[in-house]
Amino acid sequence: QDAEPIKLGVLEDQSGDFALATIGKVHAIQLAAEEINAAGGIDGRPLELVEYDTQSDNTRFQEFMRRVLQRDKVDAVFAGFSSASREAYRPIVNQFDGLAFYNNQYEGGVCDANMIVTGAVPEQQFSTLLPYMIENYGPNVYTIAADYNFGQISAEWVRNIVAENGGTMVGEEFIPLGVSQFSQTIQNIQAAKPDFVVTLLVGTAQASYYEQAGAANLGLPMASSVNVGQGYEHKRFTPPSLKDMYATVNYVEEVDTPASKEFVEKFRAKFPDEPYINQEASNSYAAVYLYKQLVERAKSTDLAEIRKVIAEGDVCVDGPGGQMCIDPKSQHVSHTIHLAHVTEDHSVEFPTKWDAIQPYWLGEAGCDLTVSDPSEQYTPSNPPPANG
Amino acid sequence: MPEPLLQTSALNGGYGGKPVLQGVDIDVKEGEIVAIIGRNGVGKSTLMKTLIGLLPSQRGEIRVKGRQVDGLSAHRRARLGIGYVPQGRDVFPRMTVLENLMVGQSISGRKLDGKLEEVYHYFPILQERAHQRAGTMSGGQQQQLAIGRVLMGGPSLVLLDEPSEGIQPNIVQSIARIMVELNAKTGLSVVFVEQNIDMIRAMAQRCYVMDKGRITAALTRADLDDQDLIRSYLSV
Amino acid sequence: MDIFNLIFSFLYQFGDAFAFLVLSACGLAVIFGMMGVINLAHGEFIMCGAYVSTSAVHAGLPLPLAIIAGAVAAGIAGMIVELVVIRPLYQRPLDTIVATWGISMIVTQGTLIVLGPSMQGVGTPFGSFTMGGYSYSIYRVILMIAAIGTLALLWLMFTRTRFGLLSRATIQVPHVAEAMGVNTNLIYSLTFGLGAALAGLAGGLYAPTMTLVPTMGASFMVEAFVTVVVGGADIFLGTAPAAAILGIIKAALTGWQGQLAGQIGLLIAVIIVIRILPRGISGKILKERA
Amino acid sequence: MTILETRKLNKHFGGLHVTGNVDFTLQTGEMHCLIGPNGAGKSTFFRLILGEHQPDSGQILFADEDITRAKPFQRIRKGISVKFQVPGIFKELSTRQNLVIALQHHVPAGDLTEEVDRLLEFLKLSQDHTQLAGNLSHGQKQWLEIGMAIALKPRLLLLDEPTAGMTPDETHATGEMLHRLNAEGMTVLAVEHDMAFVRQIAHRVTVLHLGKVFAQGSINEITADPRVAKIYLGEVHA
Amino acid sequence: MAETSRLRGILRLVEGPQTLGRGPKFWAGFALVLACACAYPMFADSYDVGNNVYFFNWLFMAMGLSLIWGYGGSLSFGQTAFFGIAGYCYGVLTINLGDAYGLTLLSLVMAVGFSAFFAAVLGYFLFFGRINGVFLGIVSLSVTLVLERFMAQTAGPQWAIGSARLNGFNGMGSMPSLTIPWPGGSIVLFPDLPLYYLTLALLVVVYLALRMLVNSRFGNVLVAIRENPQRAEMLGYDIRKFQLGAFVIGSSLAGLSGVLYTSWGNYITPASMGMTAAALPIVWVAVGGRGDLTTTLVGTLAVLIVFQMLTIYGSQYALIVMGVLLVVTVLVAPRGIVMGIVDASRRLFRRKEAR
Ligand SMILES: Nc1ncnc2c1ncn2[C@@H]1O[C@H](COP(=O)(O)OP(=O)(O)OP(=O)(O)O)[C@@H](O)[C@H]1O
Ligand SMILES: Nc1ncnc2c1ncn2[C@@H]1O[C@H](COP(=O)(O)OP(=O)(O)OP(=O)(O)O)[C@@H](O)[C@H]1O
Ligand SMILES: NC(N)=O
Ligand SMILES: [Mg+2]
Ligand SMILES: [Mg+2]
Repeated sequence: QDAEPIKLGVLEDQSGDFALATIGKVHAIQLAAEEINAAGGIDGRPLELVEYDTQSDNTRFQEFMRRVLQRDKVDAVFAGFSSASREAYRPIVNQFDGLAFYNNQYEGGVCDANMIVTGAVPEQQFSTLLPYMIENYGPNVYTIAADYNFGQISAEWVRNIVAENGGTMVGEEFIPLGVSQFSQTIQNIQAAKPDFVVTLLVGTAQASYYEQAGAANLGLPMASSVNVGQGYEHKRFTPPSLKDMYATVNYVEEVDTPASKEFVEKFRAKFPDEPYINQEASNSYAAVYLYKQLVERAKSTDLAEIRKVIAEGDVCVDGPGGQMCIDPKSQHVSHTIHLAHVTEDHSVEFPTKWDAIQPYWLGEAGCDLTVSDPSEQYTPSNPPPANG
Repeated sequence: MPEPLLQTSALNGGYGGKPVLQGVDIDVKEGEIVAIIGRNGVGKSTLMKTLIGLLPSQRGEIRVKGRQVDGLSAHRRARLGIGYVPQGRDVFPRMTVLENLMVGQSISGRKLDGKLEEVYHYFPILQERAHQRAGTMSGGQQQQLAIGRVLMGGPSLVLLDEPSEGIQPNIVQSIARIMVELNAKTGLSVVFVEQNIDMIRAMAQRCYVMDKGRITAALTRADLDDQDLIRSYLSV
Repeated sequence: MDIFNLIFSFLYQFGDAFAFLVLSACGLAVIFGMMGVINLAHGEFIMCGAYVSTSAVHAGLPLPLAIIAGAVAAGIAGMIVELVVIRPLYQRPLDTIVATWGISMIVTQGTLIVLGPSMQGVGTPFGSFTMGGYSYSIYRVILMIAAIGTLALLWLMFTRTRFGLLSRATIQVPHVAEAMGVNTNLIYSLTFGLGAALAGLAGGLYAPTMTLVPTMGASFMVEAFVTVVVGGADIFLGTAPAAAILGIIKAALTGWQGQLAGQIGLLIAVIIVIRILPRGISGKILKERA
Repeated sequence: MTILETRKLNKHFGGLHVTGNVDFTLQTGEMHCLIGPNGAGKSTFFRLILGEHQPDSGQILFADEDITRAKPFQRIRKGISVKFQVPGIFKELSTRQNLVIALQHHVPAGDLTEEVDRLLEFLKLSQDHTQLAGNLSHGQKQWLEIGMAIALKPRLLLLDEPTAGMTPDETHATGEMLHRLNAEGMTVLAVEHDMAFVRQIAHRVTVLHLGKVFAQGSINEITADPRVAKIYLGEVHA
Repeated sequence: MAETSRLRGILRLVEGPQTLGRGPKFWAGFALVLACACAYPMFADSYDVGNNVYFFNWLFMAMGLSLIWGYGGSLSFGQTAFFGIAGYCYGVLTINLGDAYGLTLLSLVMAVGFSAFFAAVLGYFLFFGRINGVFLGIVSLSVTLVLERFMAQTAGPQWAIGSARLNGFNGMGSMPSLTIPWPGGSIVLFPDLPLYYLTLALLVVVYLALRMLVNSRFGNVLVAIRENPQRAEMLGYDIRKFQLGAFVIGSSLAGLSGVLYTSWGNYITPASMGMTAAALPIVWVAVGGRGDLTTTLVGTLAVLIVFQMLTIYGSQYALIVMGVLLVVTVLVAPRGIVMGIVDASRRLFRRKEAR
């Protein structure tokens, strides 16, 4: 077969601080590509991956985003774990009018026609999680969050949704990235006497919180949009330090559906040493299939053609965690949200799940990529200009 | 005739690619005090450093008590009983005077009883300032410490590089006396580089003259009594 | 809350910060403060101690022994690094920045490749105690005791033993020490090994309380360097008071304004302290005493 | 006319009073030697004059101007320069470069090379002019530092043991050089333990002992003083 | 005749004991390299051109550090502070002022000026406070880390200057690239040909200017201070002023790098001031050979290129190979990689000749 391959750039952190959560994403993309190629490729064209290790370093994203777009001339790029890395490469994607998939749960708000986001966003995770927690544990909430965009914006979402659901914020604390010592924070939480703690901790250093809170016998239920689903803390720390952690995820390897089981099986067959198959691995995997569908329907890898397909509003795939559909206004994706509950022995059970949860906020706030492309990241406190 | 304690033959040495010593032959017998004189920069210090092993010898050989030591590192040679006082004192600046002396003693691995008292007796200032940091001592005080430090190890041969430098005249005299006294009492051998003619005459039994990396003359005790002769060797 | 509990909680927080600063810094105080090697791989020795002690617990060793095993392993690793890389560099200490940076990259990435992105922890032992409505981890009290014990042991070792004497002499004027019969290569190796072992000890002690990842050492680095430098040239006079001052500032600011204030406050405190004492705390003490 | 005067200059380290109420005057054009036992405070006295140490109390006047609070470099610019007891040179720079840095103060760029060559010749360092200063022998370093000090063409030259480690001949040559400079108007204050040298150069001698001026006079008066012999000179010179 | 003597006069300004590389051979080589650099875009695709501009961006900071550290002996561990400040400054100014009328160029000048001002203030605090050695390193590192941590938490909308949001850890984006006003449409300096030539020209100018500086009397004093500050002071130099001067110049160059980088990628982030970012310039300069501008320049460029290549082709082993390279370089080439290679090739050459 001599059909010209479709090239997919893969810029993920295979070393450095984020490697823990992102190596699996690369493997998932490799798995999907292998499957697709085995089944005849995309429209008969084989999928070729162009991979670079971005080393958890923003400047590498800048270097390699230019490289994949200009030198390797890839058709699409799958790139980035941290939001900072995404913001680092976004101007370059825009400059070359490329197409990038950001396959990661994040703080939300990117309204950019050159981006497709397959990760879950706060409205999907908190509108489901917080009412459940308030109902089951009580109205007093304490948030500890990483002190940067993700944490601050997520905390804002928590504040708003807690208020909407009749809860009270009894405390909020922001932790600089890289902090690994939490004695004072634990004491502050005890002083505030919340019913549960929302943990929005990011990076491997901050994960030490769980062990330290456990050792101090804090004993409070926890809720999170980011932990468990990305950094599989329940696998890394000794029970029962994550006891009664509730996380809304669009996927984790424990999800007990046939699709999930099949995915885990295929994944482990190819990568038997994978420590954990996290949410972002699943999103990356599904993203390849989304892209396949887009190209096949557009009969082209041209961005304008692909976006015409997106505008039709019915681009969906069945991912390992459930159905995912692209929202044409924001080019974000709807998800099945699973509530993962970590038990005393750190096994995971799923008390409930919510289907087809939409990434509604950007669209409601005024982002409509079918009309205009501001290429900005918005937040609830910095929404798109009213006139659109 | 006692066997030479220290003997070099056709010794060459220097710094990296730069040769300084060009075939130095000296021998020092047990119980001798030998001076080395010469103008600035002719290689006296280089010779001393090569003898103790801080610089590698490039050719020729060095024997101590008949044993060839060229391959030995400096600390091995020191343990054969050779003490060395470098030019410019080099005390351990951030350690106290007493600690400096203790390092000097540690070479023997055992407590040499009475050594400390002996050194304090020779250099009373060291006792007075036992707990002052050596780096803050005056120049001459440091020089006394450097000599006291080497005596703590009870060496059988000491190499002194300009021991009188920076020392007040009466203490120069007493250092010479001390060396002579130790030589008589314990058979300590001394090789010293010196410019101070009074000190050379007060201490030395023999004398080598160095020039441009070579031994150019060997003076006897009798020659040493002739001040002008020494002067002539030291002049350009 | 009554005043006693308030004081206790502050003391606990202070002790916690103090212990972290001291244990982070001790190994660096020897390797950097004393030997002048700017060791950017300090965090990797800590990581080594943490990984080895954790593995030892997994293999069935009791925790205290495992921690010692971690320290010993880091110490041996340190001696090897000293022999192969550091030894030629004593006369050009600034080049140790590059060499140790390289070592740090090798070790971090090597660990990632060989052992994977993380290691399963062992859990914090000893449980907790309650005081005035707050519960505290007992193990962290043990960390405080360990910090003080380490300082005391180090002080004894360097001022009261022959090794300490010769080690200081060697580092101050190596060629003279050599000429005084000191096997300076051995001393360098042992001293560096000791510094690495202290780093490993910190790693072993904190391993049960932290995420075990190849990059974990990074979270000790800033605190370690800052403490050693604020302490100044004399590590025994400097490290403890430096850790105490910085610990109070950090605990107070963190308690009052949160973690960001604690972090930034620590750094600003460093800038101010050095401006007031340009030779560090021990420089000041020594000048007064001399 | 006095070029340097100290009034009740005090300095202590801990409990040790290194200089105690030192009143000292130096006449313009004088060649003066400061002698005294090890630890008498001679080098410390120099450091006080240079501003390396701040006195606890007292005053320092240079050419009738109070310089007690002036910064070291300001004092140098007023016309003092120094050769330290422990050679202070730029070790990783060539011998030539060491002198260039000292000379470039006064010497215009065009004449610099020539001037340096002359000085090198004078210091007998011409052969070693490309040698790193740190690799010179001890005596050569002393020469180099003296050269840097006189390159500044100071009004007052402070020398702390300038001839330590020099052969008698070289010592003598140094003395002659100082006489020449003195004839050109330079005032010299030297610390020395070499009495032959002191005799050769000093118009007047001050003996410092335990931080105090112990005796003062011509070299003959000083060597004849039995108290000085006892604390300092010993039998040979007495 | 007059021509050649004038040429020699110029050469004397840029040559001297403080710089390696002199004589007609060196300058012929220099001209050749420069000619190759000018011709390069004709043989390279636009990715390579833009990528080289990216490498060039960092060289200013490296040369600045060489001046401060290699020549002046003050190890600043915080050059990225000035990099970051100038980058943010450029971002804030251009987002507010826009890219018309050459305002981006004005912004560049103002941003570099601001970083120079900040360096002057910090440098005054450091050098007039007699802070040196490791203390200087730690204080400068602390400053850059404070800036990083502060900027990292400016995600909220309250952190805005005019219409420019600082945007926290995610970094500030969407500032315009440098733009040259031109009749008939301004030239936007995307990472392509015009920017390549502009950056290259800047590089040559800065390199030659620094060579003049270090071979001047100022440079002589600077190295004297590095070797023995006490002696330098005892020769009548106010060493604090010289240190401050070098610090301000070197830090402005870090600022220039910051602006060029920000304009290049339309992005600046607090991570540019973090621990890793702060250590990198030190590593480049040390590996290149910090004591000389040319070795710093060549060495830094080599390290940047080799490390990028390794990242591209070395997969997960890239970082290990980089680490090994660093260690080996330090051990076998004490004067830096450039002099190491020069020495080695000389030795090889001589051996061949001898045969
Ligand atoms: N570390 C070194 N590297 C290179 N050359 C050196 C080094 N030390 C000394 N030299 C050179 O070796 C020669 C001999 O020096 P050495 O120190 O042995 O002289 P010396 O006879 O002791 O002189 P002095 O009486 O001045 O102490 C001199 O030319 C000196 O420049
Ligand atoms: N920083 C210090 N701390 C404590 N004592 C000091 C300090 N500096 C100098 N001293 C002491 O002050 C005294 C004077 O020292 P100084 O160096 O001035 O003596 P000196 O007259 O130059 O002696 P020398 O002839 O030996 O050079 C000495 O006893 C010395 O130990
Ligand atoms: N996207 C995140 N979690 O930074
Ligand atoms: Mg000598
Ligand atoms: Mg003195």
